[in-house]
Amino acid sequence: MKLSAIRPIALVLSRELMITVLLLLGVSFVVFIILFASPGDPFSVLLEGQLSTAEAKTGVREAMGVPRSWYIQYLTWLAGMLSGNFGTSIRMGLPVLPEVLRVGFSTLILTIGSLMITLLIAVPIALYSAVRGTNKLSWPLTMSSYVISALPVFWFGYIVIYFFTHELGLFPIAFGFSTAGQKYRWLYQLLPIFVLGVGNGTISEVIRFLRQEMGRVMAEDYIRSARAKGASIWKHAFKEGLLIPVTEIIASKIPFILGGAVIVEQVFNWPGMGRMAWQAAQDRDYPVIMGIAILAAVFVRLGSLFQSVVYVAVNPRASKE
Amino acid sequence: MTKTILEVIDLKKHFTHRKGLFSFFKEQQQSIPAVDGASFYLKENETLGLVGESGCGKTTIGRTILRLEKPTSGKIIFDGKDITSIPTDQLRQLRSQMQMIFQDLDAALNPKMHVRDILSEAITVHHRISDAEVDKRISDLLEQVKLKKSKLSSFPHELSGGEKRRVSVARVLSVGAKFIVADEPTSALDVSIQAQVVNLLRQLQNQIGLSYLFISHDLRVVELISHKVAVMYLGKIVEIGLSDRIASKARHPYTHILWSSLLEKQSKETEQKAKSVRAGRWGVFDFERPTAGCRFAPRCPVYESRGKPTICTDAASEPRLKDLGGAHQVACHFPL
Amino acid sequence: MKKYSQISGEISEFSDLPFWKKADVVDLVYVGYGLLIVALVVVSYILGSFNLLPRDPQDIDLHLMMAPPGTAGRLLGTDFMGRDMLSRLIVGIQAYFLPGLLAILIALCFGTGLGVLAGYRGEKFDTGITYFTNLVDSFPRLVLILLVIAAFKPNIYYIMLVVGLTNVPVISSLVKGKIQFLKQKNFIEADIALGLPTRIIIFKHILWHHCRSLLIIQATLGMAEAILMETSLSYLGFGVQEPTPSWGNMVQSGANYFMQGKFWPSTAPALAILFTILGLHLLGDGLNNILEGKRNT
Amino acid sequence: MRTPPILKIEDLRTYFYSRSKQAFIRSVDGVSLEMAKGETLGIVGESGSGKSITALSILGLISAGPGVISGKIGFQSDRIQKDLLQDLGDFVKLTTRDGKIMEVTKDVVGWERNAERTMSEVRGKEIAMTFQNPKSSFNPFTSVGKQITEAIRLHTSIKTEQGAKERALAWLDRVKIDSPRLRFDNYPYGLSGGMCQRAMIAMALASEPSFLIADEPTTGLDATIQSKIVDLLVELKSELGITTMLISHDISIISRLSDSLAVMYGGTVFECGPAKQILSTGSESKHPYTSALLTSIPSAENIKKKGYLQAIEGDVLDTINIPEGCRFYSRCNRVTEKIRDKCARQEPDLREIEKGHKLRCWLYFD
Repeated sequence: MKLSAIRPIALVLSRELMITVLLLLGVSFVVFIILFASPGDPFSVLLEGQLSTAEAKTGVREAMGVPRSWYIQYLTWLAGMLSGNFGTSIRMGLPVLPEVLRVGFSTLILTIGSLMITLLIAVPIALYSAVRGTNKLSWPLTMSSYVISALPVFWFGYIVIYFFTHELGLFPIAFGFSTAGQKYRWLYQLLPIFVLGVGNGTISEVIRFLRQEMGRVMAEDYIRSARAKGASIWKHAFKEGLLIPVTEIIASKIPFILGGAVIVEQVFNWPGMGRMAWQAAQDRDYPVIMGIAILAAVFVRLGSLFQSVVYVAVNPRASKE
Repeated sequence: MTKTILEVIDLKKHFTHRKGLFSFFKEQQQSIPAVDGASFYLKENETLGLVGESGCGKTTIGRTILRLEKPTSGKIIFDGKDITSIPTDQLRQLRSQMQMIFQDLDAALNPKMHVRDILSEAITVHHRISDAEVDKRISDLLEQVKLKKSKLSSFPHELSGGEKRRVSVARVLSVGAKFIVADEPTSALDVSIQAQVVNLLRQLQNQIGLSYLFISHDLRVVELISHKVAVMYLGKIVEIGLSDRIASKARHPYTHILWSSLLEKQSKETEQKAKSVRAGRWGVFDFERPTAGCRFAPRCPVYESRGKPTICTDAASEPRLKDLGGAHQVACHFPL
Repeated sequence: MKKYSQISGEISEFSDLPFWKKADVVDLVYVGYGLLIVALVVVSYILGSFNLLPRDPQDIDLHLMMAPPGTAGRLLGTDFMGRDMLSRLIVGIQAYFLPGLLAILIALCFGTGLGVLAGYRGEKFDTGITYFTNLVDSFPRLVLILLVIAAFKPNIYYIMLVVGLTNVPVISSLVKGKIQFLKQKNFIEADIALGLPTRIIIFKHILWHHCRSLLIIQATLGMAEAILMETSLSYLGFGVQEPTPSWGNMVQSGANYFMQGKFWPSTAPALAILFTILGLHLLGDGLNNILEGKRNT
Repeated sequence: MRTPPILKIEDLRTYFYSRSKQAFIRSVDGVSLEMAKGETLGIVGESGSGKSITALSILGLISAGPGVISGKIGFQSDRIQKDLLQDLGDFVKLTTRDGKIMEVTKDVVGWERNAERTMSEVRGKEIAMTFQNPKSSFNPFTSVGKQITEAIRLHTSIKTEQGAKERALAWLDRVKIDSPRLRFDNYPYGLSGGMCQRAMIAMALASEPSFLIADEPTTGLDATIQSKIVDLLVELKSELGITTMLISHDISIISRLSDSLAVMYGGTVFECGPAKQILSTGSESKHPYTSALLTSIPSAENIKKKGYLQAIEGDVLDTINIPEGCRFYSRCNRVTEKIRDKCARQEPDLREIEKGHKLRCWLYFD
């Protein structure tokens, strides 16, 4: 990468960052509108039993800044959010941001890990069938990838837990971090990553997309002229045939994997963002669910930012536009 | 006296290229002058050839005349009516008289429809007629374009190049077109099929009295088929005249170079003689930003040999089409 | 070892063999299996809605708890409360069938509408529509739904409304891509030059001829998406509550008995989910290969 | 004495398979050609005549369908001497029925591996090739210069990056690209069609091959650029004297460049011999197809008289159901009564009617 290529990348990066900021603004607006338009009063759930008198209720609502017109509320909420104050969780009474970040980090590990596993499975299969074409071995491979991606992930999780606790007797029956000092703690970390990596339902799609891209690139003219030149095809085909499709898949599959994470965290009661979101949905705990939705959107946008950076770095034409 | 079917006055078409998501904020619109003031006329039952290198805007002129692209300025008068900015529903009525043959063989043929449906849809688009009449009309069309009846029930991808071109010509005739813009109709075809299509177009012209705007970069075919030829360079018409006058006694340096580069005219011995005219920085053909004044100046051997006269390159004295008599116009300060 | 053989005698001029002759065997198997599953689901839905069930899914039979399949005339055995597994599975389809159709309908209508707008009208709407599609894509689907659940405590139809909306970007970008491909081959310009009215161009030429197979494929994949979403939600306890059966909560309640070595109550609904979604995926991909993809002359 | 042939193709057959019609597409159906050292052979033919497929078969770049199924390609240069289709027979089994190949069983993977082994020291080093659409024949992700240095370091004695860059710049200058240093770092999309074609010629010649195949070097370029490229090829031919196989559908380009000429139609060679003799308007002994091709190009007197072109009726032969008898019979206008049934039923073979001038038409036999 010569120095002269840095400037166009910075240009495109700034454009992508601006788009990302705009999109996150849109996300916050959508989140706010959904909660603002909700029929029930957000606090009726919490305040049912405890504060019967009307003034007390208005007092609490005042603190939450509910009565003013909606767009002022939105702006104050947005301003608060930008300054790091995501409001306080109704159930836990703790400020939302530190909680969500702590939990968000462990979900990030889960997501990245499972993404790696999906790619570890999908890329070899796609490479094999792109090179060998359809023969007797590639049929069972594709069929098993279909079956795996149709697997309901929560059932698969239970089976895996059962297998590890009963057959191998590795873990105690009760799960969660509380089992400190356990001998196989690191293995315990890997389990949900493995389950989500295999069971997030995208493997067959990833394989089909990668094989399709590789097949297309193999038929390109410049690959034929590389062969005519006696140069190695893989060196020429790597960028467009493998690097760009893989980054594209990563960026487009992150939302699906985050969705799957909610379920896997529930199965393994892994203290992640998904589990907290589930809890918040149960208790209609608004600030928490809003914080999580925004953080999830940030993850997704980071993924697509990463993809466009790689695309521009590799493809000189894009940086000139 | 034959009536002029089409007249184009100072037609301009600039494409605005918008930069990404924020262009309408920053108004950073870079406009590329694809067609920069072209004016010519076309008589009935006549063919006007339009030649020039790729990227000189000849296809854009054809599409703008048919209002497939919105003209930036200038006037288009078709059959006496000014159609530059008439609303689309009135335009749709006129469409039946002016039609286009596209360069891509598959352009007009929907791959999911049989040839019979393609033709019947074209026939019934402007006026409802009974099925019996449609069949009769289809068989007439097949006669005109000399296509076997058995081809009616096949799909476009089963046809050969020549047959595809014949179906697109039949489709154009079925609407009752009088004026046809033919955009490189022969360039995607083989030599022997090309000859058949050229003959077909000329027979139709004699039988039905069609008039063509024949766009091509194949000079030999244009010379054969057209009565008058217009030569374009970077969006401007630099010379118009009768086709044999243009070929033999070209008055614009660019036209002369175009025709002299026709290979078979140059047998090996006469190669040296032609070398002199093509001196100058001719080797490189690059779309440098068009300088003011005559756009051909940076590559014009006459401009070099006359010691780069300033008249050629200052904006005020940009060469306009001057009539040299005998319906021959040229836009150059020093015609050959 | 590959064998190529030519049939003797005259080779037919027309190559339009019916598409099932042209497609390779694998795709035919995919589509066959997919259609079988779809037929099974539709029939069971009809049976369920008219209550023509082998047994009443609600009646509890305590001394027949978690019986393996085939005992006492219960084809698929019983769950942990002794209720007949087969009828519960059939009734479980009620939970996602209609909502799924709603999700598909919304996704197809809005997706096609936006796609045609962005593709055909081009510049004016392009930036707006790409912004909207990116915005909707930014939310992980399940998180967005949890948000909606927290706000509205909605029933399954509202949730499927959201699932449908989240499928809109995929369909609109596919339709837009198809239109841009047609524009690049200037099919559309040829129709405009001919004088065809816009509505015929859009509905007949673009949507009917070129986008038909694409929309069918997206419908099947959309249904699979809806099933996965409904079962996950009912697993998380948001969808249909006990005792009305849904495949999701059946798996969840059955899972508690793994420790006692009883797998069947949880595995039966899980297999039902697996085969249904597998069938829909195979149907989608098989149709795609036959109608859209590998077009070898 | 003619120098020993650098390339000798005998009865080359390359088939593809149309699944929808359950039949073979016989793109190259028994082609035999010979090229002497330093000679330029021009191959003329319309689309579907199999000229590009022949070139691709020589370098073994055919990937689809059964591909190359029979024939021998003897290649001899000062460095190596080998048959490029060595032991093809072990991998391919043909069953013919009344003279036509009806079934092919091919061990595709085995043949692929064998072909890679035999071709590894031929592709690029001995035989170089330029392609038709120059802009898409370059890797869009790396600069043009780097792709040329890659070829140099692969096939010449220069292994250092700096040495290869010097050599590449010399070649870019040699093919008259303006400001080679600037163009060296350009990406393919930044160059015009003409310049890409020059760069590709430079890349092909930079690996010092002994045999160059130019597949339609001027198609898709403008008339003025075409004449520049042809001038360049003429200069390189006189200076380097490299044996070249020039493929084009434009007869005027072939006439300016080639010493000998082969006319192909429907996958077979209809006529081959010295270009001057075949293309000169005078000589009468020409294959009906060749003379029809020459007259279907608008010539000077055509244009003067505004007369109709003498076009060949019918369509280009589709190589799936090939008629028995001569392939051009249905479109031929010089069939005499004496040979009509022979033309219709029996395919003529390629016979030498004059010194070095071969022909495939009953008109000129006995």
